[in-house]
Parts: sequence; structure tokens; C-alpha cells
Amino acid sequence: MNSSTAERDALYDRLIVERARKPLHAGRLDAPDVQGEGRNPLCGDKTHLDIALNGHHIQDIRHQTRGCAICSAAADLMAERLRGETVTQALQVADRFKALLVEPSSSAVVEKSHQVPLGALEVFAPLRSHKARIRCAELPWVALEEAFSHVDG
Amino acid sequence: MNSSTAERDALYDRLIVERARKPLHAGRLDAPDVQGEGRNPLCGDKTHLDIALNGHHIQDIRHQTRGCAICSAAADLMAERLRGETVTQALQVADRFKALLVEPSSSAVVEKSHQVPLGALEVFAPLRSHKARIRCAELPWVALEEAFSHVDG
Amino acid sequence: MATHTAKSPAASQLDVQAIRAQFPILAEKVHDRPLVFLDSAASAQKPNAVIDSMANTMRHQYANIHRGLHWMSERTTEAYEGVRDLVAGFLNAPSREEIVFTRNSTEAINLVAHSFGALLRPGQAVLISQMEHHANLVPWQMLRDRAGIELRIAPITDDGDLDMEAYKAFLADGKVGLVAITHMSNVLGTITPASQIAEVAHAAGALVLFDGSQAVVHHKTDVQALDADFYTFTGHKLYGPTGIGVLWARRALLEQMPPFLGGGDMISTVTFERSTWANIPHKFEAGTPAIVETMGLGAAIEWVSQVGFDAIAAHEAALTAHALQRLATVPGLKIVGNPRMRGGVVSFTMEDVHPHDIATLLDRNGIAIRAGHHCAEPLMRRLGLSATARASFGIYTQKEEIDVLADTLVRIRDFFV
Amino acid sequence: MATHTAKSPAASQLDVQAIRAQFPILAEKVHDRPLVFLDSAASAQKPNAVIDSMANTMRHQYANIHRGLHWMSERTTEAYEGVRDLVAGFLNAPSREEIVFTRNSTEAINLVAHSFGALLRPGQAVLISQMEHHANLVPWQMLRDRAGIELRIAPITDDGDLDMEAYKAFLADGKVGLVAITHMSNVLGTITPASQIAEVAHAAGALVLFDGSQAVVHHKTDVQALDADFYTFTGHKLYGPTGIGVLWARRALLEQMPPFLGGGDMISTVTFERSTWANIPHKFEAGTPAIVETMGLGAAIEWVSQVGFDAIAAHEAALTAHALQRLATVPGLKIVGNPRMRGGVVSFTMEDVHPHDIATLLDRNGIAIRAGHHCAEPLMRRLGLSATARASFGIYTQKEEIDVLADTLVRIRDFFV
Ligand SMILES: Cc1ncc(COP(=O)(O)O)c(C=O)c1O
Ligand SMILES: Cc1ncc(COP(=O)(O)O)c(C=O)c1O
Repeated sequence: MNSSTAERDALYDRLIVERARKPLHAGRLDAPDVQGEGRNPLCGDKTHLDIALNGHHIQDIRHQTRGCAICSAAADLMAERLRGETVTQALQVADRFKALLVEPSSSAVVEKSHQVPLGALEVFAPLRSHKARIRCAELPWVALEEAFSHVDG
Repeated sequence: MNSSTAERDALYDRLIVERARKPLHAGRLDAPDVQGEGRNPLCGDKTHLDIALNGHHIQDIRHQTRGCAICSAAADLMAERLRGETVTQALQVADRFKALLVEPSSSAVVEKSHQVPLGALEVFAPLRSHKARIRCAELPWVALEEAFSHVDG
Repeated sequence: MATHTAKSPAASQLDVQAIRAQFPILAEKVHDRPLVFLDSAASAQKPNAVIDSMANTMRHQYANIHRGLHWMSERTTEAYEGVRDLVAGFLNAPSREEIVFTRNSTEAINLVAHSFGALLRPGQAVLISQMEHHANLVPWQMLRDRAGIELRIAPITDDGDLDMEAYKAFLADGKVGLVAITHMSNVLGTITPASQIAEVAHAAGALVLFDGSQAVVHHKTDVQALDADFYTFTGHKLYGPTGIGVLWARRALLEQMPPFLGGGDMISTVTFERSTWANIPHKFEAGTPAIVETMGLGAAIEWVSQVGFDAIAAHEAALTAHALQRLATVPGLKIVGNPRMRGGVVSFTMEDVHPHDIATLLDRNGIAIRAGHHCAEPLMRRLGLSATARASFGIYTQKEEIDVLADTLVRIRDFFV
Repeated sequence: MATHTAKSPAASQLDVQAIRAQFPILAEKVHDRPLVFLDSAASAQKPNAVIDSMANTMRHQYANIHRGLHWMSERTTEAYEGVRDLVAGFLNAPSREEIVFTRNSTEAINLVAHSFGALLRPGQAVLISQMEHHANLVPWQMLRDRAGIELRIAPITDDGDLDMEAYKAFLADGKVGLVAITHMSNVLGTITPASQIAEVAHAAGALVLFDGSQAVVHHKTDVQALDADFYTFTGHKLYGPTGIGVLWARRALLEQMPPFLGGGDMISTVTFERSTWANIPHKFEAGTPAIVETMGLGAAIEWVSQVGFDAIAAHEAALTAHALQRLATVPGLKIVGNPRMRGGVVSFTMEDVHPHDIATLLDRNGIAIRAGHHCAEPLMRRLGLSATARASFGIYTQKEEIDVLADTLVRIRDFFV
């Protein structure tokens, strides 16, 4: 297996493929407190988020995604990672995730990474070298930001 | 003297320079039968023609030219060549002059040249290799065509 | 200029290896794999003839054109205007003055929408089809919103052909001033029945523009035989440079149309009060044109003509047939569209694998295809899709590359299912 | 990217021979004489850095840009967008999104006349000057005739400077929405006092566009220091390719302005009913751009920046001073214009010898200059001339070439008198 194939497999980590095929956090909530939507008009991808809050904590979070494997898995792993976090923590994870997708150049990023662990979301790191696909992984986070734009942190 | 200098001298034949400086047929007529004007908006050159007819014959012809040496000399040598010709003959000379300025490719041109001699106008032949200057020499002939557009040949 | 009509059996056999050797980029590796470039419909690669023509112009014979009285300018002007003759021959245009150089097909269509659009009256309509590239849709929407021109959309059949009955019906009320339709779809590969489209349009009193961006690459184009009124194409898809495109239009139309851009070279005289326009085609070429790119376009046309459209068309037909057959064997793969006549473009989708994922995974194997809406969003909506994957073939494409594509698609699908 | 501000004394000494060696065309002969190219203001020659950058793009790393998901497309997109960064640095623009690629300066000005022009209201005015190139005159005439915008012309002094008093007076009634003035005259060589022009315009509530086609070549440009609102230039005069130009405009203006051309890449979403536009700058870049030429422009900017504007400006100032002095000794020769600040452009006339004859006879000696109205007919009328001869100097011009020019002019005059 040469390095390029290795990288390919890294980009499409088994976890990504599995979550894209069989998401664990897909669906809608009966009574979401906030909702958000992300759309990429360039390819028609779309994520809808339903979030139930308990005070400042995310009690439940579900997504409905139509998109590529990267986008679908990102939505599912995001939901998994954020359940139970506060809104503030969730937005910190969002920042950290964005930083993951650009070259790890500034030490500020490294520092932050000690504070907010990304967990399974780290599988998206190889996207760095696939600029054109980065927005696929970002789409659920766009929806998240929209959902929280109505909540004061 | 290398060939390029030779060609230069050929293009600006002594005759052209002299006629440009001291035209022999410049001026206006008191009572022209027909008049014509040629303008080149791209450089501001301008020739005005006054022609006196005697029946179908060109009795007198004068030009007033503001332009480069090629244009001025062409006007003066045209006037000289056409005085005394019929309108029909003048237009034949015009055709022949145009043909002189393009590559002598067709035998038709050669044939014609036996019929209508250009005389001193032959000095403009080197213009062939200076496409951008051809319209300088053509301007007086544009004026001629305008003048004769009101005369039935 | 090479003849377009060499028709010996030998001429229609294309020596793909010899051709590939003329495209330096094809020797490149991508992710350690040999480049398999199946994205020519987006933009084709360039042969040495084109690259060298541009470089040599800049190395040996360059100056700004028109009205320069010195040797470099006169020679460059001659060469530039010589390409106009070449293009006229390439399209079989009645006259060189009918060839207008633009940046690309998009600008050519915008020019028509602006300058011919100015001759249309409110209440008149422009008729396009459901399979247009945005380049042949958005300029007409802008004209509609600016000038009160109605925009009509002729439907396509499920196979991806223009629905000729519906097309005729759209022309029936005589309000359509212009039909603007692609000569070949960049998504479905459909080659439209252009002369029939023109005949029907003319019978209804409409003029007709063909977007030839894809079509000119694959077969010999003859605007007189098509009875077209406007025809556009773009250099970079014809193995030529970027930055250069062509509008052909009938002389009488160009003469009637007001200019598009103002500036140097397109005027006859200028005063502060008023300007008058140069003769066609210069009226439509404002400012310093893409001189070097025009030389490159000339080289591309000469090069393609030397290869010969009989050979090109035969080669691409064989490739396309092979691709349709091989792709049909890939599990879960669906070809999009089944048009009566097809150029070297095949769109497809795969069950359970999004086109973006297909493209990225193919790329990891050195295979370049395009995925997305291909600048034809409304067509995607008509097809009920948000994106397709698209492989497109050129003069340098090898059968074996299509085999690699099909085999890799099988592996990708395995990976996802 | 090379720094623009290296200021060591060594850096401002330009090694002309080393520079000339990088321009292959300068080794050419014309009419058996070494080429003396004094027509750079019309279009400059190209260094190997530019030629090679274009050829190597086509040889090694080319595909259509934007939305391509494969390696060649991603790398080409990065390189293309990288040039936007370079241009932003070159102009000291606050943001890369403010850089719009066009075909040339002419298209850039037409874009502003169209899209910013659409924001002006009847009764408002555009103010230009008497020394504008047709590119900065005709688009405004077309806007005037289309939209009922008044067109005002600020006079110049007999020396060829903008008449600042008259300029202020034209702004006094507050109706001027836009001042559009050249940053350097292509006929007189005048470098206009741009920051002063901007200050006066802003005080009167007008925005200001500078036509930098000539200016950017000769000195470092800083749109923020000038306090400009729009700035345009053209690649081919900056030792770069044809087919590529630049519009810079303030972000807020670009965001407000409606798009110019419609098509692919400039949209966000498209339905048959309605389209929405992409973010700036893409909103203004419809269709496949001049990709290869953009790379060439990037190479030109890097190359010029490496040479350094201190060195370039010093070299050209020395050449121009030498030319003014040498030409003054030619019998019957009159320099046209005597501006306070002058770039490397000198127009002249000669008693008894028409500029066309001068140009042709110089050309017979291998010397390329321009003769005519230089796309500035109204300026010619203001000067009471129908044409001038114009010598213009570039980075590769040698003092000796100016001597050859002057000597040959003496011989030409002898020949005629
Ligand atoms: C059918 C069709 N029309 C128009 C265009 C636009 O061509 P360009 O981007 O060169 O203007 C394309 C290519 O993108 C196309 O495929
Ligand atoms: C001052 C000025 N403005 C505008 C232009 C137009 O440049 P382009 O022809 O590249 O659009 C030129 C050059 O011809 C010029 O000198």
C-alpha cells in the first residue's frame, strides 16, 4: 500500500464511511428548542439540526443530512461529540474543528487543543489537503452556528 | 548601403518628399464642377479635391491636403496624372493604383497595367510592404471616388 | 491552414500515442499515479503547438496591434488578423468580419444578450432549453430583468433530448425573437439537432444562437450548413489557451447591434460630445485584445484541423461507446441521460456514493473527473439530482483509461457498501 | 512574494544588461538592425519569467479552476487565487476579495461604468479630464447616453497638468458621483496628483477611480495611501501577458454593485426563475477566467517586485531626463507637454515631418515608436494637433537607444528639409 493509498484510506476513515452509511444521530426531535440549517448551493448538500436544551446544556441533538460521506459523517460525529456540552463549550469545539481543517500553523491552535478535545472528530484532519472538500465537513457547523445565533451563550 | 536602407529610400522616393514639401497642384478652384473629400479619422489626415470638367474630361484638378508625406504626395501626383483624362479613365487609374498597393499576385492586374499606365504614381509600389501606411496613399483616391459619385461616368 | 476535409481511411485512424506525446502534462503523476485526465469538457489540456506558439510570439514577434507603424506591430497585427481568417474557415463563416474575439463563450453570449438584446422589444421573448449551461441562462435572466423580455424554457425529454414538439409550441405565438440553445450539453453529452432547431426557429420568425462551447471540439462545425445566426465557442476547451473565445454572427446583425464595451480600437472618431463606432468586427473589440492568446487559438485550430475531425469524431465515438458499455457493468452505477446523439461526455451517479466522494476517491488514484452541478443547476433539478459525476473524453484519451476508471469505480463502491 | 520596499543604494541601481538578457525579443533584428523598442507604453515586452510561467502552467499544472475536486484543479485554483493575493499586495489593497480579474483596463473601466454606473441616478455626473485615453472616456459617454448621467470634462493646462482650480469648480455643485481620471497620461507622460485629486473629490462627496494602466508600471502603487475608491490596470503593460487586467475597488462598493456579466462561477444559486450572486470578487468573474494569463500576471508582479520600484523609477527618471535633453537638440523637434511630474513617456512633433513619416522612417532603422492620436483624440484636439510621435521607455531601455533615436531623427529631418 503506497502512501497515496494510505492517505486515501485516512481521508475516508472507516468511521466516516460507517457513519455516512448508518448515522447514529440522524432524525428529528419532537420539540427542539433551537434549529439550524446549512446548505451548500454549489452541490446541493444540506443539513438540518434539531437541538433540545436543558438550561445551557445540549440535552439532545439530531441531524437530517443529504450530502456526501464527509458531510453526513461530520454531522453525525458532531452530534455525538456535542451532546451534553454547554452552548459555550459547543462553540469552542466548533472553533477547534475549524482550526483542525487548516494547516496547524499557529501555536494558539495547539494550545487550544489541550483545552477542548475533538475526540472522534479528529478523523477529519486529512481534509486539510483537500481544500475543495472542507466545506463539506463544515456544513453541519454552519447549521450549528445558525441554531445558536438565537441563544445567548 | 544595405538593402533595408535601399528600401527606405525607395519608399520615400525623392519625388514623394519633394511633392510633399512643394506640391505643384495644391490649392482650390474658383468654380469646381465636382468636389470630394477624404478623411482618415485615425490620424486626422484630410484631402479636399476640386475638379473642373469639360464634358467628360477632367479639365483641371486641385487638392488641399493636410497629412503625411505619403498622403500629400499621392494627392499631388494623382492630380498630375489625371488632368486631361476622362472620368472613366480616371477611375481606371484609380483601380490600377489600388492594385499596385497589393501584392501583384493576379495576372489580371498585370494585364490591366498594359492598358492604364500609372506613370509617376509607380513610386508608391514599395508601400505594399507597409500595410499600415497604404491608407495614407489611398486617401486622395477616396476623395476622387466621392467627387465622381455624382457624375455618371 | 490545414484542410478540414481529408477523408482517407488512414486519416480517420488516430494515433493516440503520437498525440499524447504532444501534451507534456499527460506525463505528470498525481498522487504517485499516472494522470488519467477525464475532465476535458471543463477545460482541455494544451499541445506543444499551442504552448510554443504563445511562447514564441512573446519571444520573437510581439507588440500591441492596430495602428502601430513599426515592424513588430505590423507583423503582430497581421498574425492576429490571420487568426480571424483561420476561425472563419474553422466555422465556415461567410466572412472574416463576422468573427469577434471575446474572452470566452460566456462573454460572447453576454455580448449578444447585451447588444442584440438591445434590439429586442418588451413583450418579445428569448427561448432557451432546460439543459443550458449557466452561461446560456444567466445572461438572458439579466436581460429579462433589465428589459422586460420574457424568458421561455423549452423542456427536454427524460432521455435528455430537446422535446421538439414542446419546442415548436413555444414558438407558436411568434413572440420569440431569439432561440439560444446549446449545440452540445456539457452534462448529458446530447448533441442537439441544430439545423432542425434553426429551421423551426426561422419559420417562426426567430433568430437562433448556438452555444458551441462543447460541440466545436468534437466535430466539424459549419455555421452556414446549420443556418445559424449566432455561434459561440471558447478556446480553452478546443485545446487552446484560456482568455480567448469567439462570437460569430451574421454581418447584418453585427452591423445593427450597438457596441458592448467602449474604449480604444472600437471607435472611428471620438470627441468629448460624441463617438462613432469602427466597422465590424472591431466595433466589438474594445481595448488591447488577448493578442498572444489569439495566436494560441490559431495554433490550436491548425493543430486540430491537422488531426482532422473525421479522426477525432471516430476516436471519441469509439471511446464513448466503450465507456457506456464498461460503466454499465459497475454495480449501482446509473448513466444520466440517453440522448440520440452524444459527444464524448458521460454523466453518472452511483447508489450509496455521493458524486463528491466518487471524485475525491478517483483523484486519489490519479483519475480526474468532475462532480457537481456542472454549472447547470436547473438541469440538475429537472433530472431530480443535486449532482452527478462526469467523465469526459478528448483527443488524447485512451481506451485503457476508461478501463481504469471503471475498475476503480467498482473498488470505490465496494469500499462504501 | 518579493518585498516592494528594498531601498539600499545597490537596489536602486538597475543592471540593464542583466535585465535585457531576460527579454528574448530584444535580441531580434528588424530590417537588419537591432530592435530598438521604444513603444512599451503601448505594450511592454515579456521577460522569460512570464513566458515560462505560462508555458509551465500549461505543461505541468493545468485544469479548470473552482469546484474541481481533483488534484490538477485544486492546485490550479490555489495558484490562481494566490495571484489575487499577490495583486492585493502589489496595490496594497486592504483585502484580496477586492481584486477582480478582467481582460484589461478597458474592461475594468467598462465594468465600473456598467455596475457602479447602475447605482448613479439621472442628474448625477461623472467627471473625467481632457487627457483621458478612450478607455476612460467612451464607457462614460455610453453611460451618459444610456442613463442620463452628465459627463463633465476637467481641462488641463498648456503644460499638460490637470487644472486643479477648474477641477475643483466642476465638483462644486455636489452633483458629481464619480471622478475618473488617469494616474498617468499615455500621451503627455503626466503623473497626476492622485491623492490630492481624491481628497478634493471626497470633500465634494464624489468617489474616485484612477486609470492606472500607465502608472503602475513606473512606481509603487498604494491604493490606500492614494485614498482611491477604484483602481484599474492592465497586465500587458506591466511586462505581463495580454488578456488579463485588474479592477480594484473598495469592498463595500463591490458588494453594492450589481454583477456585470452573467454565467458560471459568478452565481450562488440558479433556478430558471431567479439567480443569486456569489460573493465578491467572484460575482464579477463570469465563466472560465484567463487562468494561464493570471499565472503570467503573478509572475510579472513577482519579477517587477524583485527588480524593485525604486530601481525602476530611478532608471526611468534618468532615461526620461536624458531623452528630454537629447530630443531638445533635434532641429525642428517640439516636445508635447511639460508636466510637473512625468513618467517614461515623451510625445513630440517635428516641423515639416508628419508623425507617421517619422514612425515609418524610424522603423526602417529598427526603432519602434508609436505615432497617431494614441487613443486620446479629444486630447489631440485640445493640443491643436492631429497626431504626435511618442517614444516610451521601460525597464529594459538603454540610454544608447535614446541616442540612436535622437541621431536618427536628425537624419530624418535632413531628409525632409
Ligand atoms: C455548454 C457550455 N456552455 C458554456 C460554457 C462556458 O464556457 P466558458 O467558461 O469558457 O465561457 C461551457 C463550459 O464551461 C459549456 O460547457
Ligand atoms: C492611460 C491608459 N488607459 C487605458 C488603456 C487601455 O489599456 P488596455 O487596452 O489594456 O485595456 C491604456 C493603454 O492602451 C492607457 O495607456
